[in-house]
Amino acid sequence: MKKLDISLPGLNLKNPVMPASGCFGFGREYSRLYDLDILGAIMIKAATGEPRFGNPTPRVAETPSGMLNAIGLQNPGYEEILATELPWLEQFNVPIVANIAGSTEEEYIEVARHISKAENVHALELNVSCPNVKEGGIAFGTDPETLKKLTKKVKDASDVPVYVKLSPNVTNIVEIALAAEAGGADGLTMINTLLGMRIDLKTAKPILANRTGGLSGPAVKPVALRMIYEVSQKTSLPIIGMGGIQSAADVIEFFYAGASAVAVGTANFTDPFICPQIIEELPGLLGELGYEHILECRGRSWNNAGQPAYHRA
Amino acid sequence: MKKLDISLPGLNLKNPVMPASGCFGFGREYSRLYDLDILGAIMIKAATGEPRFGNPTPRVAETPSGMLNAIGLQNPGYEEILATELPWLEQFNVPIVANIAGSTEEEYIEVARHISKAENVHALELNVSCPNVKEGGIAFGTDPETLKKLTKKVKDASDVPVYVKLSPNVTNIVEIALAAEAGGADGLTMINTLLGMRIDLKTAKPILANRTGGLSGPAVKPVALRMIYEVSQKTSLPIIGMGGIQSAADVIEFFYAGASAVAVGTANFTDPFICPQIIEELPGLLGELGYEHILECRGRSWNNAGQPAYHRA
Amino acid sequence: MITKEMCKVVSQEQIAHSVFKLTLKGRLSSKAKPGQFVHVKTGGAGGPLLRRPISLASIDRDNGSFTMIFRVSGEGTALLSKCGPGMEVDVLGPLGNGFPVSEAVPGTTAILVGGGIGVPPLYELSRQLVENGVYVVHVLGFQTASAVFYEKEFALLGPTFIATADGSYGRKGFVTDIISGEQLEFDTLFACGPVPMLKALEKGFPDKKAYLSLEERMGCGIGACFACVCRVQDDQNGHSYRKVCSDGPVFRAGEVVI
Amino acid sequence: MITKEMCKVVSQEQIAHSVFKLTLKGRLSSKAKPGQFVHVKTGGAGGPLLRRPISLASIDRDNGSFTMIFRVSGEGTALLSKCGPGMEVDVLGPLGNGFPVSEAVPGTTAILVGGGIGVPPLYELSRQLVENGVYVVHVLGFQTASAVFYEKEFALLGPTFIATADGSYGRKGFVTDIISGEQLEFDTLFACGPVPMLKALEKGFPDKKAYLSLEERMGCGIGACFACVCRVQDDQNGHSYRKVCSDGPVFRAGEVVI
Ligand SMILES: Cc1cc2nc3c(=O)[nH]c(=O)nc-3n(C[C@H](O)[C@H](O)[C@H](O)COP(=O)(O)OP(=O)(O)OC[C@H]3O[C@@H](n4cnc5c(N)ncnc54)[C@H](O)[C@@H]3O)c2cc1C
Ligand SMILES: Cc1cc2nc3c(=O)[nH]c(=O)nc-3n(C[C@H](O)[C@H](O)[C@H](O)COP(=O)(O)OP(=O)(O)OC[C@H]3O[C@@H](n4cnc5c(N)ncnc54)[C@H](O)[C@@H]3O)c2cc1C
Ligand SMILES: Cc1cc2nc3c(=O)[nH]c(=O)nc-3n(C[C@H](O)[C@H](O)[C@H](O)COP(=O)(O)O)c2cc1C
Ligand SMILES: Cc1cc2nc3c(=O)[nH]c(=O)nc-3n(C[C@H](O)[C@H](O)[C@H](O)COP(=O)(O)O)c2cc1C
Ligand code: FES
Ligand code: FES
Repeated sequence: MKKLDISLPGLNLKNPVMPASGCFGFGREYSRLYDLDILGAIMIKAATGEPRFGNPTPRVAETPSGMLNAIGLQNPGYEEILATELPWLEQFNVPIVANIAGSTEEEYIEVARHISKAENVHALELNVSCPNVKEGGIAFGTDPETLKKLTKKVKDASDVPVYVKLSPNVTNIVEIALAAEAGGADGLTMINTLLGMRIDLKTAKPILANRTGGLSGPAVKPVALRMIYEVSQKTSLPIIGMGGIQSAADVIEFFYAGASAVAVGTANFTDPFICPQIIEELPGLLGELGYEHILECRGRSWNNAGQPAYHRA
Repeated sequence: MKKLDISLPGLNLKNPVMPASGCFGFGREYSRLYDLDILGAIMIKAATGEPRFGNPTPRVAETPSGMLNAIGLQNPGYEEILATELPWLEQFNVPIVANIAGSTEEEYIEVARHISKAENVHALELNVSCPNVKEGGIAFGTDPETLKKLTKKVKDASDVPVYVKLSPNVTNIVEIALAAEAGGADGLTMINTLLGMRIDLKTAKPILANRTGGLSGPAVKPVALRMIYEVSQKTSLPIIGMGGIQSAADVIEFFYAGASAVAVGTANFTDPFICPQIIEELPGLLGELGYEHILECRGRSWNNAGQPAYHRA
Repeated sequence: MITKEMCKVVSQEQIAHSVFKLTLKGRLSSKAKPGQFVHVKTGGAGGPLLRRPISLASIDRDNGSFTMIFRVSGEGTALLSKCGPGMEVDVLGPLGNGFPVSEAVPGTTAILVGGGIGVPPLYELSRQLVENGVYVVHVLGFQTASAVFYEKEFALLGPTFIATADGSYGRKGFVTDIISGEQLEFDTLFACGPVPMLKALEKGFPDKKAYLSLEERMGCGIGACFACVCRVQDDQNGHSYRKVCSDGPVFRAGEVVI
Repeated sequence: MITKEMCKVVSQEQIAHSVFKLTLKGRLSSKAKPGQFVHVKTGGAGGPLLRRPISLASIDRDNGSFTMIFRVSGEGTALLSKCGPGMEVDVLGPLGNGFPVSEAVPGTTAILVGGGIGVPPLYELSRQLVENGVYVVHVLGFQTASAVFYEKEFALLGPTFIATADGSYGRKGFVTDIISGEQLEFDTLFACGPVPMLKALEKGFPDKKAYLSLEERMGCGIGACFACVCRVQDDQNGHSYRKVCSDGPVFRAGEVVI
């Protein structure tokens, strides 16, 4: 039954499934629904230097097979997270990936320095791809030089491995990934949300108060897969893949593309029990497909990429 | 009942609805289903200098609320289109927008020069955004300088107004749009497809023979709306909007975002009668919403952008 | 305890223009309180991605069932209106904190003010208040005559006034017009409805004990995603908030910025 | 004429492991030919975006109905298998060019070779050939015993041989093994099934008049999108093609590259 354990920088995962940052808060709510111990890891909500209220509401809107959000990095600030949330999470035998964000390099560094010292924070996720804040956020994730510099500094400040979370809103994702690698990243997480928008038919106004927001959910899955496929062939960094994952089959598709672990975001809203369900179903599906261990799936779409598949009957 | 007529450079449209390039061939097939005269215009399949076979099959794959295609600009070449397809289309009282593509500047220019001379070609659509060909295509649409230069040359070669079709696979869509404007474009059409991918669960291989393909359909609608919203506020060029349009309500949402006309692509496959249906339903829906003419909707999401809409009951 | 349950449809019935009453079997009925809501997956696997928050309109512990009253206002509610007996609906709940029933002292009067599709949660509330020996008065506002529902049901529990915006039924105008026009007296106020109505009530009765049920677009519905936050009125530090889904949807008047 | 029609379900029945037989009312039955297909919207409005191509397995002009036989192999066919009487299915068709029935001369023998889910269109073909006075022989290949369907129906029209890949029913092996093993003689060959089978047939009987029905992933299904093209064998200029949806799905052996 050891089909799912995976070792990544800083993260010894009993299975490769973790809730994505921002879709699971700090775990408290979901802990009332199931035992968080079963999760591979938990990516907690972004931490910033100061507490943030975030954007005005409405902050979410629905789209075909997807949703838009413009939460705006609401969080109580890293000090409060260190004082309250992380200690509370210590009751679970689950590594925490701390998502960090900021408006300035200094803010990133400060948050990284402190939050990486927490006992149960095994890795940082450098959020340079949040499309919903005015300053910083996505700006750090779209220019290779800026990203390389920031990565290096955060890496220096951090006591634990640093994963850089890539924005899909770029012309050349490989270039950005290589910049993160050059900056010393230990891994990549991808993708954050695609910038999108909805407009209300009756009022003619944007549904989100922030006007635009980040698109997530199954709608973006093909974009996520394509980017992971491209990046995994060009860097040696492990990739935690995300974007529209809803099922064990989706997890395997992400591994085929080149991911070494996955995160589940929006699907938690559709079904709050989705993570345990996927974890339960993965071994069986791997077996059906003839794999002994999920790592055999990693990069298989390009590892042995011969002719594409297509047969009748 | 004159609620839908719109005048754009080169295009006097009885209504703002036209099938998108590549999703309607040269009209022959759909002409067997309904009278093409009712369409605002027709955007014909991309024309290149020489005939092209395109990519190996499978060329399409399904995704949540979307599809991937990697046709690879299959077409009989502009000479054949001029000799056969365009004359056949003359029986209809519908302006034709000729989509042109190429691997080199020279090819674009050659196609533009000749195809723009056809009687019923009222505008060109400069396809610098096809993600499915090795050379040219999207490369021309992601670098502002290259695009500006190409636009200028095509504009010089063309006898009719030139619309530049923008790729959504860029970090900064406004920058690209401004480059097209600086190059002398008469209008913009947006968006082309987002690069994506699907992998077959059983074989672990990409479903598309070309591996990656272009994502279209309702899944991309929020991205299209966001880009049109951004671009329409920054350029004075009219925009023909597309990306996931399936209904009269969608058309109005695109107008709200800033479009001056729309194209319908993938939805033709779901329902081959979708264009006539939307055209029939538009006046009624406009009436319900209290508009006399569809132009009142144009840019309304930012024209009078006050507080976003949100009320109970 | 929040549970996710496939709930069998007992009955579905249209009770006003675009308004439906859907009764489901479900274990959550044993623990739900008035003012709480459920998060409903509409349309099955192919349906919309996000769940839809719908209030509990009545709770039948004996039969292990509960009822929602909803207006078809988009894709999700349209799909929900098509469920019939024999079908199952995926329901997450009960969610949020309901109305504080015990804040109304037996023997005193509570006024229940509802607007449009904010009316339903007041029904179970009224039933429980009456059971506790509280006198209830209902003031319900609707757009127009064809939108009115549950007048009789409320009337069985206490005096019930109806206002319609266009005057096609009951009194023309807003619920606040009725309260002042009829000079209604009360000790506690419970309300659910459109924001302008809630604002007017908060402003109109600053000294009363009042509880207002809010609405906000939701993601998770359980407090994890920060989609549904609102500011608190007494915000010392600029970042105090409440989550409508888990801290609300009912707040004491004055607690949050409406 | 191609039409789009909401077709009433007459009946649906499971006839083998994962294989369903669905009969619909539809005007297209009056003009459809064997080997043609329909493009089906599965799952209604919330269902998958693209239509699913399914062959006509039998056409009943008198009753104005037609039958499809399909295997559940993904989301769309799974949704289709859930349609029951009273429901309606959105069908576009008939599409493509069917088998050229008249190419088989009355009094001569036609062999109909099918593999798996390629078997269904051969049934209507066989019926029409028999009606024309053509002798028919059927050679049908399946994966395993539980996948076999319509043996009796075919047997009523002419000699019928079954092969299974695992030998659990009929003869073990491929359809080509049967043709050579039984030394079957014929004048015309019609086939539908997996690519390796079609290739083997094309190679094995280069001198026979043979018609092969192909499959390809489709977008529009009517010839407009260039999703389903295949190359022609005699491609002088490097860009000759046929569209499976509108030029096919049936091609004369040797015409296109399989
Ligand atoms: C706590 C709470 C209790 C509610 N109780 C009821 C009730 O008892 N009866 C009833 O008819 N309605 C109720 N509503 C409103 C109901 O949730 C919306 O009418 C419904 O979500 C609309 O979904 P739709 O798919 O039909 O509309 P769409 O407009 O297609 O929905 C698109 C998205 O917007 C969201 N949305 C749209 N309108 C609202 C709204 N008013 N509030 C919150 N989200 C919205 C949807 O949930 C969905 O995510 C309640 C809302 C909340 C927050
Ligand atoms: C001309 C023609 C006739 C056919 N006739 C029959 C028939 O009579 N009975 C039957 O069971 N099947 C038939 N098929 C195959 C049938 O179309 C597929 O099994 C079906 O599309 C699978 O859909 P799905 O949603 O279940 O699978 P999914 O894998 O979820 O489908 C995903 C996408 O891939 C496409 N796809 C998947 N497999 C195939 C395939 N083999 N051929 C073409 N597209 C595919 C789907 O159409 C859809 O667009 C025919 C195919 C063609 C081209
Ligand atoms: C409501 C919401 C809040 C999010 N907040 C964050 C965040 O704070 N930090 C971050 O890096 N990503 C955030 N994300 C992005 C997700 O972590 C994830 O990258 C994205 O949603 C794609 O995955 P999905 O399709 O499974 O949701 C958020 C997403 C959603 C939907
Ligand atoms: C099968 C297919 C073929 C296409 N071919 C072309 C093309 O030749 N030239 C072009 O500019 N765009 C082409 N497109 C892009 C569409 O014109 C359109 O920009 C895109 O599909 C978004 O619109 P939609 O979501 O309505 O399909 C093609 C799209 C599809 C699905
Ligand atoms: S809806 Fe997610 S926190 Fe309230
Ligand atoms: S499926 Fe569109 S051309 Fe054949």
